[in-house]
Amino acid sequence: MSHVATVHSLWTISADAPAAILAPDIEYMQLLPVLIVIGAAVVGIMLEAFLPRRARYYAQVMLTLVALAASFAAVVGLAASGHATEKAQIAGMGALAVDGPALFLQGTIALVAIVSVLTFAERRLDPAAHGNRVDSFAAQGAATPGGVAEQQAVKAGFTTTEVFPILLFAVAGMLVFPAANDLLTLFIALEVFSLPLYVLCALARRQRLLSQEAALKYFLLGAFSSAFLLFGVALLYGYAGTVTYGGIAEVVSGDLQRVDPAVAATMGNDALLLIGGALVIMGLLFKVGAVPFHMWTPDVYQGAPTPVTGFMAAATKVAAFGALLRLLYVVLPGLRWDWRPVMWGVVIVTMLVGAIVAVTQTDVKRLLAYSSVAHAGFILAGVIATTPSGISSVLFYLLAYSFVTLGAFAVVTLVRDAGGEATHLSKWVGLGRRSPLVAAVFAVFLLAFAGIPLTSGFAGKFAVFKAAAEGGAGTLVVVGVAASAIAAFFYIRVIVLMFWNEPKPEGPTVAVPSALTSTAIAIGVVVTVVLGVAPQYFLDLAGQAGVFVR
Amino acid sequence: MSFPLLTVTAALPAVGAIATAAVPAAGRVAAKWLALAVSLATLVLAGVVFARFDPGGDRYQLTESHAWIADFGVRYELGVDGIGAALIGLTALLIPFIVLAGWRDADVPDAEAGDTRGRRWRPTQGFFALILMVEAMVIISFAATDVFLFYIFFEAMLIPMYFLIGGFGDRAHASSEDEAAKQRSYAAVKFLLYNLAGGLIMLAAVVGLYAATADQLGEGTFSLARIAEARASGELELATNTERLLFLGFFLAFAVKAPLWPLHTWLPNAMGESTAPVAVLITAVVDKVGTFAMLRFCLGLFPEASSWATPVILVLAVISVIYGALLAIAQRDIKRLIAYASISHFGFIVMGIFAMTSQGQSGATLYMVNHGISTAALLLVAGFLISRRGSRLIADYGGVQKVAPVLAGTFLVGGLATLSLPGLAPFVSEFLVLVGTFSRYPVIGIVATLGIVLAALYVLVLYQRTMTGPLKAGLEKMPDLRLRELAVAGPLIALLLFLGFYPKPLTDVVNPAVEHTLSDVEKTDPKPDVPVTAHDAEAAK
Amino acid sequence: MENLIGLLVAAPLLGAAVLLCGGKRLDRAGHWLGTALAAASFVIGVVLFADMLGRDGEERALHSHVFSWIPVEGFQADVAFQLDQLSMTFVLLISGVGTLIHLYSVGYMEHDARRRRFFGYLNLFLAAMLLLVLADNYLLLYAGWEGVGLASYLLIGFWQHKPSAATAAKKAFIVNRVGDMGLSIAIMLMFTTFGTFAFEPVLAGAGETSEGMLTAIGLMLLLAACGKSAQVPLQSWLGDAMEGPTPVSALIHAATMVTAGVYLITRSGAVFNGAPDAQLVVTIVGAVTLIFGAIVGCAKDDIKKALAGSTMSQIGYMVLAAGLGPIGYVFAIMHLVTHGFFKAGLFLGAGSVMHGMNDEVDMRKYGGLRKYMPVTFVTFGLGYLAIIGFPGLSGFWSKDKIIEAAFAKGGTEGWILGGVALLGAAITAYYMTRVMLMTFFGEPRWKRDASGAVAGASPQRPDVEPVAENAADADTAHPATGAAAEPHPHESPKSMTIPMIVLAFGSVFAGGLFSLNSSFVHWLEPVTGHDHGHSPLSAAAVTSATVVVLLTGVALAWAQYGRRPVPVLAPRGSLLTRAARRDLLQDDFNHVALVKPGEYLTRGLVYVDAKAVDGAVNGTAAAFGGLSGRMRKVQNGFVRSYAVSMFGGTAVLIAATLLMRAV
Amino acid sequence: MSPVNYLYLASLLFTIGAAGVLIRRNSIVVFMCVELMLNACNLAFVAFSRMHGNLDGQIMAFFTMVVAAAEVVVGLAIIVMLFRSRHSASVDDASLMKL
Repeated sequence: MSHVATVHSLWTISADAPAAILAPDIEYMQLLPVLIVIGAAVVGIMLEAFLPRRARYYAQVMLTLVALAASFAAVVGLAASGHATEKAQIAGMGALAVDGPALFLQGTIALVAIVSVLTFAERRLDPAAHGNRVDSFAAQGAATPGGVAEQQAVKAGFTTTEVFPILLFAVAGMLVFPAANDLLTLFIALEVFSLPLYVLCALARRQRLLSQEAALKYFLLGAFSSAFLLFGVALLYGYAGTVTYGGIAEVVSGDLQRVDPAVAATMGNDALLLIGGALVIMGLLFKVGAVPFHMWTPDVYQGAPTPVTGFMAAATKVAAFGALLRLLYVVLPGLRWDWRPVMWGVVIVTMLVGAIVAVTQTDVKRLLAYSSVAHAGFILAGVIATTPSGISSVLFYLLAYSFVTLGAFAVVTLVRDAGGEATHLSKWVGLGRRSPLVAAVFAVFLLAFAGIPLTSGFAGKFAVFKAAAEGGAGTLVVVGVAASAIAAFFYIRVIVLMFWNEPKPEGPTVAVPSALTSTAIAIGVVVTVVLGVAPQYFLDLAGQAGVFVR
Repeated sequence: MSFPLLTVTAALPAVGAIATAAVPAAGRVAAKWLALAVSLATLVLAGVVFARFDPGGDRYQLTESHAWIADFGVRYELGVDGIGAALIGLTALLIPFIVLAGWRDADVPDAEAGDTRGRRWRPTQGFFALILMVEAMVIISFAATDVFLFYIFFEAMLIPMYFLIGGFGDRAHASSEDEAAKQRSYAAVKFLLYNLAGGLIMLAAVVGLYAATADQLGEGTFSLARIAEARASGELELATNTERLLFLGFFLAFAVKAPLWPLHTWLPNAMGESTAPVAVLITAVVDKVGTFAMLRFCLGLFPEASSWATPVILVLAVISVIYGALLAIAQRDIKRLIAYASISHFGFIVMGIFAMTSQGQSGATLYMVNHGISTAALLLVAGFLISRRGSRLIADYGGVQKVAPVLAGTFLVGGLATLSLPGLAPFVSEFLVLVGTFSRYPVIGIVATLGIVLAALYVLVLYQRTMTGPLKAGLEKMPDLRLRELAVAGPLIALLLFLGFYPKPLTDVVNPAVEHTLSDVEKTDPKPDVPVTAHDAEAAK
Repeated sequence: MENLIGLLVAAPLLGAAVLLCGGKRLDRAGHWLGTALAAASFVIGVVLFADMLGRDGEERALHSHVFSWIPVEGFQADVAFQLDQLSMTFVLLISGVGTLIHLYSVGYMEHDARRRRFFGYLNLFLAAMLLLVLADNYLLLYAGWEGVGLASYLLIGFWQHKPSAATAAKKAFIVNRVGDMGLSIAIMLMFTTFGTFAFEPVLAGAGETSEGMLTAIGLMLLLAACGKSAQVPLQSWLGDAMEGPTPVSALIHAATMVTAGVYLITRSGAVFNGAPDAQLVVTIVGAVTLIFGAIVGCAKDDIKKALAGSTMSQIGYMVLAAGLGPIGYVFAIMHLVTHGFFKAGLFLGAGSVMHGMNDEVDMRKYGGLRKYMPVTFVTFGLGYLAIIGFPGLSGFWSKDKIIEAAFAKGGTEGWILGGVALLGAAITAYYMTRVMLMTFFGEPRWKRDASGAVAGASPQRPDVEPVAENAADADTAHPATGAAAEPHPHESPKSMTIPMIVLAFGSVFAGGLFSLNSSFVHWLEPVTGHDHGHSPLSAAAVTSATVVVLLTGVALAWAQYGRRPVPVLAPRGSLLTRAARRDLLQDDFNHVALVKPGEYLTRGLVYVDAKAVDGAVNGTAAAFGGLSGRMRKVQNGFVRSYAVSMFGGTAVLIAATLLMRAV
Repeated sequence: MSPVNYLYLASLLFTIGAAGVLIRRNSIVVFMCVELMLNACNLAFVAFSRMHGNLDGQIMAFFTMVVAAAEVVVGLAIIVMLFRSRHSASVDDASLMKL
C-alpha cells in the first residue's frame, strides 16, 4: 500500500508549498580543463562563421593549440595543488571525479591532442593545388567525390578548417570520459567524443570513398555499441535506482546508508546488475577495440585521414581505458569474481587474435590497427590485475603507447606516391635506402611496439605483465609473451623490407614535412626513448595517480 | 664513490658508435680509423679492468650501484667476478681484430657510391658503429649483477646484430644479388626471431622472479647480491616448481643464444650469410653471453633446479657435441662448416658448466675465451680466403698453399686450434671440460671424447680440400695475406700459443669465481677412489 | 744439471720457431741451423748421459719442474721433466738418429724449394718427441704425443700438391686421433682414480686400486699405443705414410715416433703388471701385428712400403715383448734401439737408391745396383743382416731375447707366442732377402726406359696400379729431376752416405754392446724391473731354432728371386699375395665398415637437420601464417557481419557472467 | 498493470532493433533500428524510474533523446554523403576495405 502512496506523491501536487530548489554549486576550477576546451571549440565555430576564409586556418590552429595547452596547464595546476591525491574529490554534483587517474589521463589526452593538432595542421605534404597549400582533409566534406562541386572547391582553395573545432569537441568528450562519475555522464561523454570522430573520419582529401565508408562503418557500429551501453546503463539504473558510481557500488557491496525505503524495495536484482554491467563493459571494450568488438578498427584506421587515425588510435584508447578502469575499480569491484574470469577470456583472445591476424596484413595502417588490438589486449591484462600497481601500470602503458602510435602514424603520412599516402607495404620496400632517417625513426617505433628493451614499449609491457603476475594472472603473462613473440614477427617483417630489399624504381617518395609534423615525430621519438631508458619519474607519477576517488 | 671503471669501459664504445655513425658519408676512411681507435681504447680500459681485478678479493669487484627503476625493483648494478673479467677481456680483445678484418667489408660498391642516395646511405659508418654498439652492450651484460639490467642488454643487443647480419652479408654468394639479399634477410630474421622468442620466454621468467621476490621479500628485487643474501638467510624460499619453471625460462633463452641442440639452426644461417667479421662477432662474442649467463644466472639463482635439470642438459650438450661435428663434416660451405663446429664446441662449454665440477667449470670458462680466439683466427682467415675467390664453397678451392703459403699456414693453425691440439689454447679448456665431466658422469665424458676424433676429421678434410692438392683453376693469381690481414691473424695465433702453454693468468682469475659458483650450487668435486699418498704429499707442499 | 733437461726440448723447438717464422731470408742457411740445433740437443743428451753414469742405479733419475701448466682446483698439470734411464735411452736414440737424418736430408732435399720448412718440421718433430719421452706426467706426454702426430702429419703431407700425400697425412692424423682418444680416456681414468696423472704417484698407487680399473686403463693405453705404433687394428696409416720424403720415413716412421707406443707401455709397466688380462691383449696385438706386417712386407714391390711392412712387424715384436711384462720390457726397449739403427739405415739406403734412380720406388725396376752404389749397398746389406737377426749383429741379440722371453711366458700362451715369433723371424728373413735381391742383384731392369711404357700398360693391372701411381707421383715430386728419362744410378753425396755408414756401425755393434754381460738389462732394470723367466727351452735351443728358420727364409727367397730373373711386371700372384699387396684389405675393410656408414650417417643428419629440426620451427611459423590467413577472412568488409560478431560477443559476455554467478 | 511489463516490452523493442541492425541492408533502415534500440532504452529508463519512484530515469530519457537527435544529425549526414557518392544506400556495398 505504501508503494502506491509514494507513486501518488510523485505526480500529484501536494497542498503545501514546494521546497525551494537550491541552485547547484559547481567547482569551476576543478572542471577548468574541460571547460577551456569546450569554450575554445565554441569559439572555433564562431571563427568559422565570421572570419574570412584565408585567415581561418591560422586562427584555428593558434586557438586550438592555445586552448589545449591551457587545458593541459590547468590539469598540471590541479595535480600540483594536490587534487590528484589528498584533495581528490567529486565535482559537478557528482558528475565528475577529479582524482589521480582522471588528471593523469586528462593530461595525457591533452598532450596527445596537441601533437595531433600538429599533424592535422600539416600542409606541406600534398602538392599545392592551384597554388593553395592543402592539408590532408577534403576541400569540402559535403561535395561529392570527383564531382564538379569538389573541383570548384579545390580550385577556390577551400580547406576544411572546421576540423579543429571538431577535434576540440572530441577532446572535450575524451577529457570527461575517464573522469565520468555517473553513468549518465559516461554516456554523454561517449557520444560527445564519438560523434566528432565519425565526422573527422569522413573528411579525407584523398581516397574519399574509403574515408566515407570508414565513417559509415564507424558510425553504425559505434551507434550500435552505444545503444548496448545505454541499455546496460538502464539495467544498472534499474538495479541500483541510481546512476552514480558511488551509489551503485554501495548497492553492489551491500552497505547502504542513504537509500530511501521505496527504492530499497525494488532494487538489488542481480540479473539486472550482471547483464547491465556486461553491456556497459561491452560498450567500453568496443571503444578500446578488444576482440570480438574490434572489427571496426582495421577498416576505420585504414579509411580515416591518417592524422585522424593517429589521434583516434592514441586518444580514444586512453579515454576508453580510463573509463573502463574507473568502472571496474569503482563500480564493480564487488563483482570481481564475476567479471574477472570473463575478462580473462577477452584478454587472451584479444592478444592472440590481434597478433596473429596482423601477421598477414599488407597495408601499414591496417597492420598498425591490428597491432593496436594486440596492445589493447596487453593493457587489459594490466586492467584486470585489480591491484594498485595494475592501475599505475595501465596509466603508464597508455602514456607510452599513445606517443608511439602518434609518431608511427605521423611517419605514415610522409610516405607518399601519386595517389597520396602509399600505405601498401609493397610501396615501402627499400625505404631505408632512399631515406634512412625516416626508416630508422619508423624502425624505432616498430621496435617500441614490439617491446624491445630500452624503448617505452618494453617498460610498459613489463609494467603490465608485472602487475598481472602480482595479481596472480601468471597465465596471462605467458600468453602475452607468446603473443608478443608472434607480434615481433610482423614488426620485423616491415623492418626487413624497409632496409634490405632493393628499392623499386617506381617506389614511393618521402615528402619533406614542415616543422609541424617533424615536431610531432620528434616528440614521439623522444618520449619513446626517454620512457624506455629512464621511466622511473613517470612510473612514480602514475603510481601517485593510481587511486580512484569514490 | 670510486671511479666507475666498468661503466666507462662500456660507455666508451657506445659513444664511439654514435660518433662513428655521425661521420659524414665522405669520411668513410675516417670512420674506420675512428672505430679502430675506439676499440683499441676500449681494449686498454678492459686491460685495466683485468689488471685491477684481484683474484683473492671479493666475489664481485669494481662494483657500482645506482637506483634506476625503483618500481620494477631494478638497480643499475655492475660488478665483475673472474669469469666476467675474462670475458670482458675477450670481447675488448676481439673487437679491434673484427674491425680490422672488416675494413673493406662495408665499402660501398663504386656503382652505388656515385649515385644520389650514396649521399644519405652510409653503410660503412653504420657497419662499424653497429659493431661498437654490440661491444658496448656485450660488455654491460658481462658486468651486470642485476638480472633485469642484464636482460635489457641481452635483448637489446639483438637489434644491432640483426642489422649487421641482414645489412652486410658477404658478397661472396653463388647466385644473384637478389638471391643473396633473400638469404641474408632470411638468416637475419631467423636469428632475431629465435633469440627474441627465447628472450620473451625469459621475460616471463623475469616477471615471475619479480613476483616471487616481491611476494616473499616485501619489495621485488633483481639484484644478485640481494637475492643471494635473502636465500642464505632463508628469507627467500622458492617453491620447487616455481624455481624449476623460472630456471627453464632463463635456460631456454640462454640455450637459444648459446646455441644448444636442438635450438641451433639459426646459427649456420646467420654465420653463413654474414661477413666473416660479423660471424666472429656472433659466435665468438655474442653467443658467449648465453653460456656466461648459464653460469652466472641459471646456477646462481636456481641452484636446486639446476641440479634437477642437469642430466637432461648434459645429454643435450653431448648431442650437440657429436651432432655438430658430424654435420660439420658434411658441409660444403666453409662458413657453415665452422658454424657447426662452433655448435659442437658450445656443446662442450655447456657440458663443462653443468658437470658441476671445478675442472668442468674452469674449463668451460677458459673454453669460452679460447673458442673465441680460435674461431676468430680460423674464421677471419677463412674470410680473407673467401674474399679472394668470392665463393664460400669448399669445392671452389684447392692447392691454395702453393700460391698463398702464409694464408694456408695461418688457416692450418686456426684449424689445429679448433681441433684442440695440445700446445694451442683450446686443448687446455677442452681437456679440463672432459676431465671435469668424466669425473662425475663417465659415460657422457667418454661419448664426448669421440668429438675430438670428429673434430680432426672436419678440420683436416676442410684443410685438405681447400689448401692442398693441385691448384684449382682461377686461383693462380690469388695473393697471399696482406699486411692488414697479417696484423689480424698473427697476434691471434700468438695468443693461441701463449694461452696454450701458459693459461695460468686466466686460470688464476677464473678459479675463485668457479669456487663461488660451485658453492652456490652446493656441489663439491668427487674425490678420487685411491687418495695416493705421494699426491697428497705434493698437495701438502 | 736439471736445467739442461729443458734445453733438450728447447733447442729444436727454437729451431722450428725460427725456421717456420723466419721467412725466405733463411732459405740459404736454414737447413744447417736446423741440423746444428738437433746436434746441440744430442750433445746435451750426451752430457746428461755422462752425468747420469756418474751416479749409481737408483739415484740416476733427474726431475725438473719448469712451470705450472694448468693449475685448477684439484687438477695440477705441470710442465715438469723426468730423466731416468728409460728416457735417457730414448733421448740419445732420438737426438742421435735425428741429427744424422738432418744431415742426410741436407743432401736429400737439396733440390726442394721448401727445404727450410722441411727442416722446421723436422726440428718440431724432435722437440715434440723429446717432450714425449721426458714428460713426468701423462698429460704432458699427451702433449708430446699429439705434437709428434702433428709433425708426422706435416711431414707425410710435405708434398701437399700430391693428393695422395695429402690424403695419407690426413689419414695418419685421424687414425692417430683414435689412439689419442684412448690416451685421454686413460688419463681421465687415472685422474678419477688417483686424483693425479703424474707418473710417480700413479705408478706407485697402481697397486692400491682394483684390477678392473687397471685393466681399463691398460686397454686404453694400449689403444693409444696401437694408434701411434701402427698396431692392428689401427695399423692402416703406416703404409700410406711412406708418401713422405724418405728421411721422414726413416726418422719418424721407422726409428722413433712409431716406437712411442712401446715406450708408453713400458713406462706404464706398473699398471700392466697389475692387469694380466690387459697384458694378454697386448701380447696378442703384438703377435698378430708382427705376422700381419711381415706378410704385407713380402708382397710389396714398392721398396719403402716393403720396409714399412717390416717396421710394423718389428714393432709387433716389441709390443709382444712389452706385453710379456718384466721379462720383456728390457728386451722390447733393446730391440727398439737396435731396430732404430738398422731400420733407419735401411730407409736411408732406400732413399739413396731412389735418389740415384729418379725417385723410382718400384723394386722391379731396380736390379744389379750394387756396382753403381757400393756404399749404399754395403750399409744396406749390413742393415739387412742385422734385421734378419744374423748371428752377431744387433738384430740377432735383441730379437733372439724376445723369442726366448715369449717362450718363457710359459703354458700354451708361451708356446703359441714363441712359435709366432719364430715364424715372424722366418718371414722377415724371406722378405728382406727379397728386397735385397731385387734391388742390388740380378739383371739391371732399368736399362731401357720402360717406366713410361710400363706405367702406361699398368692401369689394366689393378694389382700393380699403386706402384705405377707412386712412380708417377715420385716423378712429379722432385721438379728438378726429369720424369721418364733413363736413370743414371750413382752414389749419393757425402752428406747422405756418412749417416748411412754411422748407422751401419750401429746396426752391427749396438746389439752386441748391449748384451756384453747384459749391460743394457742392468741399465734399465731400476726403471722397468726385470726377471728372468724360466724358459721351457734352453737359450741355446731357441737360438739355434732362430738361426734355422732364418736360413730357411733366406733360402726360399733366393729360390724365388735369386735364381730366376725378376719379371718387370708383377705376376698376378696368389690370392694371398694380391690381398697382401692391398695391405691385407685393411683399407677396404675400413672403407666398408667405417667410411661408408659414416658418410650415410652425416648425409642423413644433414637431411634431419634441414627437415626435422629446422622444419619444425619453420613449420610453426608457416602454421601461424596459415592461421592468420584464415582468420583475416572473417574481416569480410560487411558492416553487418561486424555487428553480428559484436552481438554474439555481447551474448557470450552476458552468458559467461551469469554462468560465473551460477557456479 | 505492473511496470515490469514495460521492461519486457523495452527488451523486446531492443531486441527487434538489434535484429534489424543485423539483417537489414539499407543504411537508413539500419540506422532507424539503432534509434529504435535507443528508444527501447528510454522506455526501460522510464519504467525503472516509475518502479524506483525517483526521477533519475526520466532525466536520463531526456538526455538520451538529445543524444539520439545529435546522432541523427551526424549519421544522416554521413549516410547521405555516401549515398551521393555511390548512388546506393546499401550497407553491403560499402565493403571496399576488408581482410
